[in-house]
Amino acid sequence: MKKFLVILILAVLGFHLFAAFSGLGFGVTRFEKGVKDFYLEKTVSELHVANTVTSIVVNFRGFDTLGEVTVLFLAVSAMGGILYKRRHHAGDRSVLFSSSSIVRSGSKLLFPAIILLGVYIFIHGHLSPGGGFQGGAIIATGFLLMLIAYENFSVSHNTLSYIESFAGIFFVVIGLLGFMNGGTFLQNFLPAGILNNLFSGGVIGIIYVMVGFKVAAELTGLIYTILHEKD
Amino acid sequence: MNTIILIFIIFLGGAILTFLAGMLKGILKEVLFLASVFVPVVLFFTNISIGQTFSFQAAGFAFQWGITPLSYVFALIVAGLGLMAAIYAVSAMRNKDNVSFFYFNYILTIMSMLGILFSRDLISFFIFWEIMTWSSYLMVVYQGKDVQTVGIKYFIFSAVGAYAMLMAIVVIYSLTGSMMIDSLIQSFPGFSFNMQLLIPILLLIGFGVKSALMPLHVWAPGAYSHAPMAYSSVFSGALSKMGIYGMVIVMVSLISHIPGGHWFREVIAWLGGITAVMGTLWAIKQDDAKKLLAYSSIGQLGYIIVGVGIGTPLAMMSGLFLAVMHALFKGTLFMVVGAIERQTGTSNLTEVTGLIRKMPWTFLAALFAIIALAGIPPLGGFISKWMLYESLIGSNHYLLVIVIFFSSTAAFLYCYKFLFGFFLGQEETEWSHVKEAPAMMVVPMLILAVSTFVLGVFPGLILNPINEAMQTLGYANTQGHLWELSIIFNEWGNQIAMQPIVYTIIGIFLFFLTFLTIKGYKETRYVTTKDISSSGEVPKEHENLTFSMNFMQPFFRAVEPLMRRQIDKYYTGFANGMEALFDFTRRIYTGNGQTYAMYVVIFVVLLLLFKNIIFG
Amino acid sequence: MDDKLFEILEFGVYGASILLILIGLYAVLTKRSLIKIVIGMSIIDGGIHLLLITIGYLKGGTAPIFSPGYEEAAGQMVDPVPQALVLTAIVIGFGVTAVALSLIIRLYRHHHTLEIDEIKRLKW
Amino acid sequence: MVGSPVLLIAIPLLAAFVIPLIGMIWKELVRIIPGLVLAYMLILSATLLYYVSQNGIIVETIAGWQPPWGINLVFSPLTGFLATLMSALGFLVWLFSYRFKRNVDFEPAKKYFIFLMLLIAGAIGIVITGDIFNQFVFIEITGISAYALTAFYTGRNSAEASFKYLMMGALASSFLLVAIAILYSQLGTLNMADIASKMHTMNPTYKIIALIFFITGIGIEAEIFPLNGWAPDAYTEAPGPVGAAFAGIVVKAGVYAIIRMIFTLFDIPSAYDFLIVIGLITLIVAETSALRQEKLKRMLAYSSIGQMGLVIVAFGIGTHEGVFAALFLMLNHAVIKPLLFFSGSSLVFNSKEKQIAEMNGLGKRMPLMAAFFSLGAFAIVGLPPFAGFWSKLSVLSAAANEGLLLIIVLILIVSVIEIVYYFRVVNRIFFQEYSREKSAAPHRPRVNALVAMFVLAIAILVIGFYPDAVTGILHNASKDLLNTDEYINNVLQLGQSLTR
Repeated sequence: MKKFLVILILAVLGFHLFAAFSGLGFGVTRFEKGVKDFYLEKTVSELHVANTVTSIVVNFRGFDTLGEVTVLFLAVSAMGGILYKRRHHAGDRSVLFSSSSIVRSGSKLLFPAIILLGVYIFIHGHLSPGGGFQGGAIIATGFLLMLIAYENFSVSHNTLSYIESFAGIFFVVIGLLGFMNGGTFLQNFLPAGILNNLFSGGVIGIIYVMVGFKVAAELTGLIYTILHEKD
Repeated sequence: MNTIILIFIIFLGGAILTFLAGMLKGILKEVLFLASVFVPVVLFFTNISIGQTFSFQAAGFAFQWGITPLSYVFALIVAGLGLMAAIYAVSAMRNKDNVSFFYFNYILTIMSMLGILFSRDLISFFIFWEIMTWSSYLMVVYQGKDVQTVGIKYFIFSAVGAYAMLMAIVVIYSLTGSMMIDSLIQSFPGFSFNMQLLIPILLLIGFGVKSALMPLHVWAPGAYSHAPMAYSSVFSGALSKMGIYGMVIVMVSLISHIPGGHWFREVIAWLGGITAVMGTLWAIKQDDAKKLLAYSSIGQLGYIIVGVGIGTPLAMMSGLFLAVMHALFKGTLFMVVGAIERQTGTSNLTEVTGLIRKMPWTFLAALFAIIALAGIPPLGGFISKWMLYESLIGSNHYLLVIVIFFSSTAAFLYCYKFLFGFFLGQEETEWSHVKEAPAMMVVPMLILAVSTFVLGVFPGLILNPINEAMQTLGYANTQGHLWELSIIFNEWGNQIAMQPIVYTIIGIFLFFLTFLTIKGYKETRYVTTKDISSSGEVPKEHENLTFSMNFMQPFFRAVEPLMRRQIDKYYTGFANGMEALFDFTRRIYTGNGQTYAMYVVIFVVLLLLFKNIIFG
Repeated sequence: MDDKLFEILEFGVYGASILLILIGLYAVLTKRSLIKIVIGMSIIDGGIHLLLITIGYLKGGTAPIFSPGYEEAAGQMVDPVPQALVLTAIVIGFGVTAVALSLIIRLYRHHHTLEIDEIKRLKW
Repeated sequence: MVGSPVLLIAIPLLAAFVIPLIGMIWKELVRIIPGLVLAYMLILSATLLYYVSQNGIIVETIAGWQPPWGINLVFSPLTGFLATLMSALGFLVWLFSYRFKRNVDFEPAKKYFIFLMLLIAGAIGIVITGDIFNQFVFIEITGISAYALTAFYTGRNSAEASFKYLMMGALASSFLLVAIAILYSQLGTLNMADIASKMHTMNPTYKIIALIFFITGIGIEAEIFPLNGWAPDAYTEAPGPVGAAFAGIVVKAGVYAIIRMIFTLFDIPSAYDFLIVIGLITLIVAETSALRQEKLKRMLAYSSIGQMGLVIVAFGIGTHEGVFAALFLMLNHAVIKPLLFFSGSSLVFNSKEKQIAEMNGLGKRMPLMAAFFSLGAFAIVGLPPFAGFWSKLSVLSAAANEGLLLIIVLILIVSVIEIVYYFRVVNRIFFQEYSREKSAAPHRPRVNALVAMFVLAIAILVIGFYPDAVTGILHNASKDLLNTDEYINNVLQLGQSLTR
């Protein structure tokens, strides 16, 4: 009965949503002069950043990214806070995997490669698809792999929180430096460099590296917290 | 500094200082309390003249304070009774908990009542009205009895009244763009008929609650009897008159401008008449003196409302005069009950007997007040009632006269019960230790009691200010022929002829009093209350056999149909029904997160379905 | 790309993303397990992200990344803004999911059940 | 110039990242730094508000890109007023909760203060940002800190409340994203001023659908009736000061977001009527639900929802007086409700169940707390001469000026209900006997908590006796909200240029 009702309601909702969105059209230009044209123009001419998405994420809408990083930071802290228990023995796993030697050796082999890939991705965030979030997530998967493969593999919680904090501080401080040098928060105060070079885009690359570190540390910490959760 | 603002600053500062002084030991708080009532009252009588105003702006509204002849009459009540009851209270409240809290609220009440009378604009009127409401509410619950029923009931009714008034005020503001009472009166005839009807009705609901008009009176018995008696005298004597004050303005300045609005007056007058009858009947039935006085207050306020409602010059004058008199005698009576309760520990008429020799001065005060209440010459109550009858007959309200006359006669029964129950009858050994109340309690009572006498003999003392007030209300000036308004003065003679009559009556009265007293002393035979073996029944030990038990049994058998329906029950039923309903509505919040999510989705879907209707 | 195919694609992409949203909502509204509800929320997020990306699509457009020699190709690129928004939204959705899962762990500790019907001590 | 609006966001975020590091050096700093940051925010926003009232709106660009392209912050009389209010209240909440529970461990305490600071920063961000997607991000920051704060106590049902809140919050963000998607697809911009200036070109159907999704999304934060299921639970289970922050800060931000949408972004006149209707329903349902509550905080929660309903009604009137009244109500509610939460949570501090019945006779044991609570109760039901009266009066007169008599009647009836349940509690506190078994054990609040309550109580009295202290600011703010064209012009032409 309840399910019928739900399906009925959702059908109405779906109908309206579909009617609205199919009316919007697909793959057409709908507006005369949107902000995207400006972004596409300026990213090449002023910022000298090849990846427009990166330039939007880090520079044009960098404030969003600062908020986003904060959300992630908050989520990790909230997780720690919610799962906090007074007697907390470091090193006790709630889930113990018995992994075969293939997995162990394999992950040992793969781990440096994964880390390298992640670092590559966030360093080249402004040149190619990818960026800090993606790179950070990849690095965290490397740590996840190691945590699964080795029961006694542990990461220092303090180190993680150092990285997390310093990366965050660095982000805000770069923003404030821009505030002091150029007049606005997160202003690009470094020379833009040459398009498609590694050292281009001013602070964009630096910020994305910081984001990469931060995301990596936070996601690893998150996995670590959940793995050590015990009833 | 302007005296008007000075008065209020002294009141407010005095209230706070008294409250703070309550943390210290010693009599500092008493001294501060008396000072902060006394000083502004003296300032009021010496430095305030009618017509003096004080204006200022706040929150985008214009405020104006000043006294008019009408409010001066009521201010006399407030200031006089307030001062007397304050002196009484210091002694009556000694050794009680939280006295400073009592003092604080007392001062605030007096301040707010004067504030109401000073207000020439509706906003400050409402502000003071509300301060009066909550400070009196805190007094009602002060003793901590039946707080959740009596206290809440009082506050709900007050709030309903106040909010009705607030609605009228904002409507007036939207119509006239001004908050001044004067501008309301000026522009009222130009309003549309609906508004002309709506505004007075809303205002009358507000004033009717405070003056215990019939369907809105149910809070009164509990509230009057639960407040400390020192406060009840002000509560019943002065605070309820604020409702009358507002009603006078509404009846005279607004309702008379409604085309064909005379039936409106009839309705109010009839409501007042019914209030008078029912209040009186219920008063007779009470065994607790506090309740008795509370119901009696309702009844007396009914008379006043009849007078104000009829609105002929004589009726209006009688109403205002009765308002003053009621403040005096009801103030005295509440003080008397307070004194008896303090000395004996109970206020039940069936328990306390024969206090006449223990508390003679209290008895004297009670006697005067009761005589005034019952409307026996030569005290003030007689004159006012006479004028009321005359005005009713003069304006062809014969049916109403019968009603009033019935209630007025019935009032004798409870007057008798009150006086007899407490003071006369057998002296029980239980009460042999009782002593007279302290002088600080007796003196205010006696002053008030004597003033009922003085005003009865020289009614001109108060009729002159009333006359002035009525002139500003638009009644014709009596040009000094005040005495000719009523036949009591002009047919039976003028002022000069009146006084010998009064003196004669006093003389006869005194003669019989002495005669009866002396005779009574001689032939007294002392028996106990249980000595009724002559009737053939031997009473058991626990049976209360005071004569006050089932005092008026036959009478009640006669009027029972009238009293069977109690409006209180309907209100309680309504309130319980609403509570049950509201208890049901909160079950919308089921506690299941999924249900809440469902609400969200349903909300969206409904909006999407009806988007053209809602946002179209 | 021929127009017929493109039309099918249009309905397909919009339909798929809206279907995802509906499936997610269905899970949130009817499934009793807390974990499934969180999964449902993730599915809704996925659908909406897909929807956002779809809006930015331009017929025949390329990724908004400038390669050497194609600096003037801005006209044929898809709208980069929704992509940036989705990037942010994904991270936020991830954060919310993480918090939700930790809350579920806490709830399981207290109630020893994951049934949402049995976890309603706070009501009315 | 002492600073710029962006510091209102940047400094707390910086502090949030710094605190975990500093906590390793000296633990006490973890509690102190958020207070310093909030005090700084208060000073900054107050000075900026003064500057704005003298010189006109500040539009702060970020990353050097002008408004339609970059994200911008708008510090106008309205947003500045709200930001100042929020930071002041945030500071008081911090002051009250500084060592609120002494037995809480370091680790949760550290997080508590970080979350509190970010909650306030997020709410201020919602208010001062000029970009809808940025607003969405700030709503999420506020949301996640709110979930974490709700689940702060491990011993109670707080996880349940938090989970419900989170469920609703997740739905809210989904709906918001749909609305943003529709708006962006039609107008190609995310800047509020730009959207507002282009709104007339948009197809009305899409306009309405976008508005519906916006109202639903933000309505969850603003506690509109069918969407507010989370609110009573969250208020009940969160620590007392957090309840105060929810009532005083988070809801205000939600209401602001709705109002900005309807007043500035969308040109749909019938949305005002919708606001009135939905606000009235919220008001009535919430206040009637509050009548029979057994738990103190839950009662306060419903009362707070009801007050928000009243605010929405007042906004829905749509005239200058209506907006003024609504802002006045928001101000008063932000001053009074925290006082009620503070003193109420101190009164039932030692009780486990936090029942109203446990408050019997506490007036004699904790006279000051009881006095604060009753001051708050008197003020919130609108008794003169306290703060709530003026706002109630202005709401009613705004409604009367538009001839909405039925609304006046409904508001007043609901006010009577409000009086009943508040006075029942006050009666219990003062006029019923204390019993050792049933009543809560008395608790001595710390000096900092007392100071916080004193400040609020004095604010109530000051506004009550001298309303002109605030009406000027409120009039400026309501003018600012109603003048859409000026907002658009100011933002798109950068408004008052910053002199630094």
